[in-house]
Amino acid sequence: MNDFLLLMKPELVISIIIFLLLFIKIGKGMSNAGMLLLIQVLLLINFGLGFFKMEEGSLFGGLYKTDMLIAYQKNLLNLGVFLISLLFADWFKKSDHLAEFFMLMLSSLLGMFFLISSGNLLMFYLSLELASIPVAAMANFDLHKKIASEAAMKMILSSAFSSGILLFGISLLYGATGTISFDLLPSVVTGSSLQIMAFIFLFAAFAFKLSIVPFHLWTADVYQGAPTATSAFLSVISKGAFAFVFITVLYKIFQPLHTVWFNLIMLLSVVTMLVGNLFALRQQSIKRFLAFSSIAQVGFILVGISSNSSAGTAAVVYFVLIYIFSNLAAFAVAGTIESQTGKESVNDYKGLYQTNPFLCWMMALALFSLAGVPPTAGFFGKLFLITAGAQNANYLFVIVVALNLVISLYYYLRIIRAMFMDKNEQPIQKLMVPASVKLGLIICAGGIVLTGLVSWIYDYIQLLS
Amino acid sequence: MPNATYILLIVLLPLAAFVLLGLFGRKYFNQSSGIIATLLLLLSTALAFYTAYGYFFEYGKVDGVYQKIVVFKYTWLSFSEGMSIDMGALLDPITAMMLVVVPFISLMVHIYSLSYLKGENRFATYYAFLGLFTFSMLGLVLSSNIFQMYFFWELVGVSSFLLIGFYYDKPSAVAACKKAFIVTRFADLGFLIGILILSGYAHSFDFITIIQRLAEPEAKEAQAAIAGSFMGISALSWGVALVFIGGAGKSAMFPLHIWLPDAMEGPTPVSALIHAATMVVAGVFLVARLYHVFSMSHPVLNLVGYIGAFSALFAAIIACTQTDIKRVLAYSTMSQIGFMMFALGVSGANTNQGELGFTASMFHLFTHAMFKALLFLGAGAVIHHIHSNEMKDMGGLRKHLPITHATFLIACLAISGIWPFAGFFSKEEILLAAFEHNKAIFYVAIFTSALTAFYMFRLYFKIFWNKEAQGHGEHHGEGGFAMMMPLVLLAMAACAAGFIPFGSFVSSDGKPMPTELHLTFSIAPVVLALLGIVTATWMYKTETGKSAKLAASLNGFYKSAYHKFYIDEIYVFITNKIVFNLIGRPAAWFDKNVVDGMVNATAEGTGLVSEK
Amino acid sequence: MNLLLLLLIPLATAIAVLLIPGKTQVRWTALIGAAAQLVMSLGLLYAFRAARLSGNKAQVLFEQQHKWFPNWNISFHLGVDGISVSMILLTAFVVIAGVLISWNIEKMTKEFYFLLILLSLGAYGFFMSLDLFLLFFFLEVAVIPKYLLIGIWGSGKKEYAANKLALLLMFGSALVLVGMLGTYYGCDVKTFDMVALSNMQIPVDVQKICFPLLFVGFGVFTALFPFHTWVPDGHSSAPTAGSMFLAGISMKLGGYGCLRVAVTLMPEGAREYSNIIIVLSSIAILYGAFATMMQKDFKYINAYSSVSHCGFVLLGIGMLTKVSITGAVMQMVSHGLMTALFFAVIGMIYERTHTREVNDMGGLMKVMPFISTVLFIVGLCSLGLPGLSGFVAEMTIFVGSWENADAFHRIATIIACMSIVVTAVYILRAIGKVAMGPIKVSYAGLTDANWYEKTAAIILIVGILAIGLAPFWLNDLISPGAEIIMHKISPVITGIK
Amino acid sequence: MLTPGLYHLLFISSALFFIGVYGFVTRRNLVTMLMSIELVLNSVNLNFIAFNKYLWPNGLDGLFFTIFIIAIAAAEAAVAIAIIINLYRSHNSIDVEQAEEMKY
Repeated sequence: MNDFLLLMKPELVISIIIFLLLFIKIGKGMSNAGMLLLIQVLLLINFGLGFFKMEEGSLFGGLYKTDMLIAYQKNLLNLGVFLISLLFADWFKKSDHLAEFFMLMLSSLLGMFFLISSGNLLMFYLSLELASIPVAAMANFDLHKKIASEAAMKMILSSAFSSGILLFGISLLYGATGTISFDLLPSVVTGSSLQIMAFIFLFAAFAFKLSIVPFHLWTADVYQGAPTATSAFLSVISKGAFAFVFITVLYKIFQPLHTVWFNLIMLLSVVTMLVGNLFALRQQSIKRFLAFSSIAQVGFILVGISSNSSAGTAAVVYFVLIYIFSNLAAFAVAGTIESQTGKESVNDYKGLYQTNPFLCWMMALALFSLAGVPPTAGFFGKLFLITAGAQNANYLFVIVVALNLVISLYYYLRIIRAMFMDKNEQPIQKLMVPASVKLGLIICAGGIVLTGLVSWIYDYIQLLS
Repeated sequence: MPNATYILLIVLLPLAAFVLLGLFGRKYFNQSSGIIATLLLLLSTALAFYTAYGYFFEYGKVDGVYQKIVVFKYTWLSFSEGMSIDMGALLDPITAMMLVVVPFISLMVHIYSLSYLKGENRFATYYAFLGLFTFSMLGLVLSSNIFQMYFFWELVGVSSFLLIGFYYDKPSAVAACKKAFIVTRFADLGFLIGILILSGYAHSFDFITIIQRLAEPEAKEAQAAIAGSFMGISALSWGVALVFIGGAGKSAMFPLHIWLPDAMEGPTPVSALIHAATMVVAGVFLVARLYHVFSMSHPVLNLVGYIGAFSALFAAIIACTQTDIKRVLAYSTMSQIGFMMFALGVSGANTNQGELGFTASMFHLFTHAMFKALLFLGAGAVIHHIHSNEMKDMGGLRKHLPITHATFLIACLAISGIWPFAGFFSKEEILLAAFEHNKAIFYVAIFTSALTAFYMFRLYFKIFWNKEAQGHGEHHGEGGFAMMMPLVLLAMAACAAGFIPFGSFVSSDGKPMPTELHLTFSIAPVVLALLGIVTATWMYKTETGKSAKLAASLNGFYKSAYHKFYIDEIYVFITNKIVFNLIGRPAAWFDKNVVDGMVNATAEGTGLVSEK
Repeated sequence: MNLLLLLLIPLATAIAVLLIPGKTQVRWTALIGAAAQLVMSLGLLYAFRAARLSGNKAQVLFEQQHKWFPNWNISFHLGVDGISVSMILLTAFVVIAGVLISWNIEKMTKEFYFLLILLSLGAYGFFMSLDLFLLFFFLEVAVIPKYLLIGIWGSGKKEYAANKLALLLMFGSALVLVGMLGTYYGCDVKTFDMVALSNMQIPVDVQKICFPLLFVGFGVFTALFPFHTWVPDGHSSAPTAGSMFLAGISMKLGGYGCLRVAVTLMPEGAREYSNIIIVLSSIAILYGAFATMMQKDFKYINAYSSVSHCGFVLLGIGMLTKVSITGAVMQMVSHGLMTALFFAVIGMIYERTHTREVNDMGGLMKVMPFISTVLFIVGLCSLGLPGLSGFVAEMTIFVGSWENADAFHRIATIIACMSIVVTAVYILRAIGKVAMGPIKVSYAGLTDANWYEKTAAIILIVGILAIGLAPFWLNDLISPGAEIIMHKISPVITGIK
Repeated sequence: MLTPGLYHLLFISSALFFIGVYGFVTRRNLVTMLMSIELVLNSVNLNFIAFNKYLWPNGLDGLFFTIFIIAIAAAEAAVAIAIIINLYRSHNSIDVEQAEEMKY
């Protein structure tokens, strides 16, 4: 029983929070601001609790597994959710269904926790659905917005469709091996053609979830249409979780098929990067822009994954940590501006620096981190991904990846240019940035600067993986 | 032994004047700056004379041979074992001789300018520049290291640039100073590559070492230098030829002479100092310094001779047609330096004994400095008086400027080579050396010599006789003591310098060189010179139409000589049409459109792909 | 001497600049920081010389190594040799001059100084790093401030120029990255530590692939033909201090990287490709000079001349002799000081005349004697006048290059020598048009330099003269460093012969 | 009478899967698309059952999996229908072609 409490602590805490919110909502309710503050405090506590007693073990006959790295990954996701609660305060406060939104988001988070911890394909599937379905509802949260419902529709359909494909893959795998346990699978995966086919179906499903080209088409629409908080959650938390579990699946279950997926991932990483970068070049909507940028970032994550080593795992986890800070900050700025002015086009950002220097610096920091420019942490994150990936790769691959860094810099600079350099007769007026958003942005900024320079964070991750 | 501190002071005092006046002159002592600079230079000159005296009469001679003494040497920049730029002082006869010439002329010019540039706005700046020039020139002649010489060579060039462009708001002055700098810079390129070649074989930059290693036919370095060849010409020849190009540029030898006439845009005392007496002979000095190495390559020595002779004749012809008095003097300078050059070129058949040509060349350098400075300063007095350079504004000035007139006449006689003036002695020696070694050059030289007498007296008569120029009454007099004293001193030098037994001091091998007069040989040149003078008297003493008739009868030739044989136009064509239009513009275009275009195309291509 | 101080001072200054309100206070803070940095650099020079004189023959001095990403064998490894010391000095000189010259920036003063100091931080770090990763980190740190400096405070086609600069430089560093990773994985012992790498033999086939990557990568920074096109646009669009930093410091990062990383670590590669380097740099030298002749914009003149001058740096490196490498480093220092001063002067003139077209100016000597004199000095330095730093550097390169006795190297040397004439042509043309000649009526009321402009100019002139008049100290500083590099290369070269 | 073997079932399930995929890709009506997804899920169900029964009769993995899939499919459909209804409210259509507010 003790084991149970201890090992499943993250999931239990989240569940408790969900129920707490539910009771409050059912009860007499609270003011939006009070509710938000409560949620923020709860999530902070949740985040803090995550660091207690990170242990290794398994439950339910191997259905649920955890270890130090997994606990750490959950902490990262906790951190991300906590930051979201801070960063989008502006939008939350205006929302009618604050508690519901968080209930959905935390449910999805819960799903992700189970996803990361799953030791069995059934568990994997269940948690995957738990992680995905609430997001669709979150996407439709701005009920009156046309594009929101479109986004939600695309989200749910593509999610369901990819689940179908995933399940088909799983069923084939089951048929070929007779087991759905992660522990048993590696010993029976031999590389028969049926297994490879199963793998390809599984891979396609992951590609959907991670928006790897050519399964990325839903991403931009969903990001643009959904409320910014949802897009942020989708692009950071859910990407991170899926990346983690992707590593587990590839490294553990499909290790025998290494040669198959290695080349595939190399190819797709380059294609994903290129497509993400090239499409990002010409986006006018800042959210679409961030969508394509996150597609490109996934390309980089794939580079790290391709290394097939603990260094790769560490680099990906590290990158996700940095990505949480950077991308959330970028979304937060976009979200704050959107929620106060409704503007979300790159052109609207022209001359922003004259009126909102703080937001601009934060955005710049975030974008530089995304672009991988030192001294921001993004530099280290990208560099370690590439270094890890270069281990087995040839020069051409590394050169293409490195050149993609240059292209990506170009479009990040576009935003910087609009904010800092372009002249605008009527820039967005001076915005009131709520304290919690400010706090969140400063935490992000601190994270962006320090995560890279302070090397023990990476050392610790490397130690875990 | 010579005192190193003194020698250092000789060089550093003018530098001190430059720094002091350059930094603080305009603010703190504008009008007194001339006095300060002059006093500093006076001290420097005294030390220089003392050093020269000491060298010639006390410690310079060992066993009857003048030694090359390295007084001091500081490593300035060390490249590798043996290869280093040293800042040092090398004393030998030619250096000691230059130690007399340079500070003396400079001092005269300093004194002269006190009056000549009085009231000038940038008086202090002027003296600062003079200080810089004197410093560089002294550094040049004292150089113990070929790179040190290059160092000061360039400094001399730039101070000349600054002084020519002293009247910086005059477009012609700006153009002239740029031209002077760029043309000499072009020649310096040859010098630099020459240095690299020679030092590359000698494995040293030190003059003494280079001469030891390259002028000794048995030395392995010299053999390597002779053996190494490029386009069929030995490396040694390439090296000295390139060095000679450097010298030719500075000394305004054909075809690198085009800057010299234009350089007359500078203040006249500057022309006297730089473009007559000191800087322009740096090329001759350079060849003399490396004389033994030049001797190893006869083709180059012949080249030196022919170029010198041609320049002498060429300049003399042009000088006959010019109407700007300073330009006449400029071409005469070029012509005289041509004499010095070919004197060096015709000698050098062997290195074992003293060469008459070498001594003669140095002797002519010495005497020429005196009377050419005198001529320029005299011309300066004239210009100061009537505010024009043009002959047509002059005439009959002998009554107004008696001292100037007398000294000018002395100088004219000296340059024409009339006994007993200085030019006679040195020119005789040059002609004799040419006669002994190369008859062709001798005939050119003797003709040029006559021509010299002709154009100098043309100048003289046009200024001081001929018609009465209009409205002299209101002009001030001769410009006072400060202007007259240098004239008189220089005139005395021009009279007396010829009697110095020059050969016993300066010779190519350090041993005394007998230089007695060959009276029978002297007859022809003197008679020819007199013929020139008489012709000039006949044509120009009074205002007659004879000169115009003569010019008309030689129409085409006269015209082209008047236009300096269109050399300038050729240069303009080369720079504008070829360098600018065929190289510069395409390079700029290529960069803007092709190289940069590729970069932009890459960017645009990426953009296009993203637009699908 | 703790090298960390050299990083902490700019860092502290940058933070202070961000926190302090008020423009005047910001300026003074930046100035004090830059001055402290200059004092530190001079102290470093002194300490370095003292250590060398006391017989310390270690390759690098004042070494310190801290754990930093030990899993990748990265460490925070700092240390200096003579070459680095001279580059650090250069940086300190240019930074303080840059801070002074920007005294009258009114638009976003705080941000401006912050970026300037960040840029200098990158440069200091770059020159001190003994770890490839750290070096790369600092290399990239210096890129974005440049972008912003040009984009925000620049003039003309500033956005285009800023983009071009950032992208080309990033392209360069991408190549460096690939070369770096190739080296990392190509060696038996996986490490980024440059001392360790230079003590081991990097496999020849790795060198042959990685050397061009690294060299071209760094070469982009130092205007390697044909990747130099960011130079003219970038420099001419940047604000004065930006151009000073760009040409004075930033271009030197590339040269230093080529030398310290590419050549030192990969002698085989250097030998293999030295002829190509020589050809490219000779082209850059002469072609840059000819292209300069045709420019009419004052900043373009200096920018193209930078291409030409930086060609000398690469030529010196490509010639692979001790003297030429010494000369290359000298040229970096000299050109850094000189071009910074040149841009400063151009900035001063532009402030007053509001034009950069040389044809529109004239006779400024009359109203701005100080500025014009500085223009003369810097112009003469640029064309290699003795007594100023350019002469020393160029001559050292020529002499060093001439040590290679074969026709190819000699012809390349002669081609490089020819540039001194072309340089004279364009410099005199510019000076003649700007400072000399009759003055325009509209310029008659202009004023001469202010105290801060004067101070900035004098600081840089002192540097130029210190090298030009007494080059031996710089030579003593650089030459042993070059010797160590040659020590690695020589066996390779002689082994082939 | 022919007893259905594994291959028959697999054939049917594969057919269902591809019909579902085809439908999802070609149909423009959102409800139809949802139905297509259900087809895919059911093909998977069939697969699991078949594999469990014919190949791995010792465990109940496939069976359990099937049950869960059915349950979750229902949940998914509920959310999807809710969203589609919402879409219908704002667009007055359930045709995907009409849902194109967002453009590249």
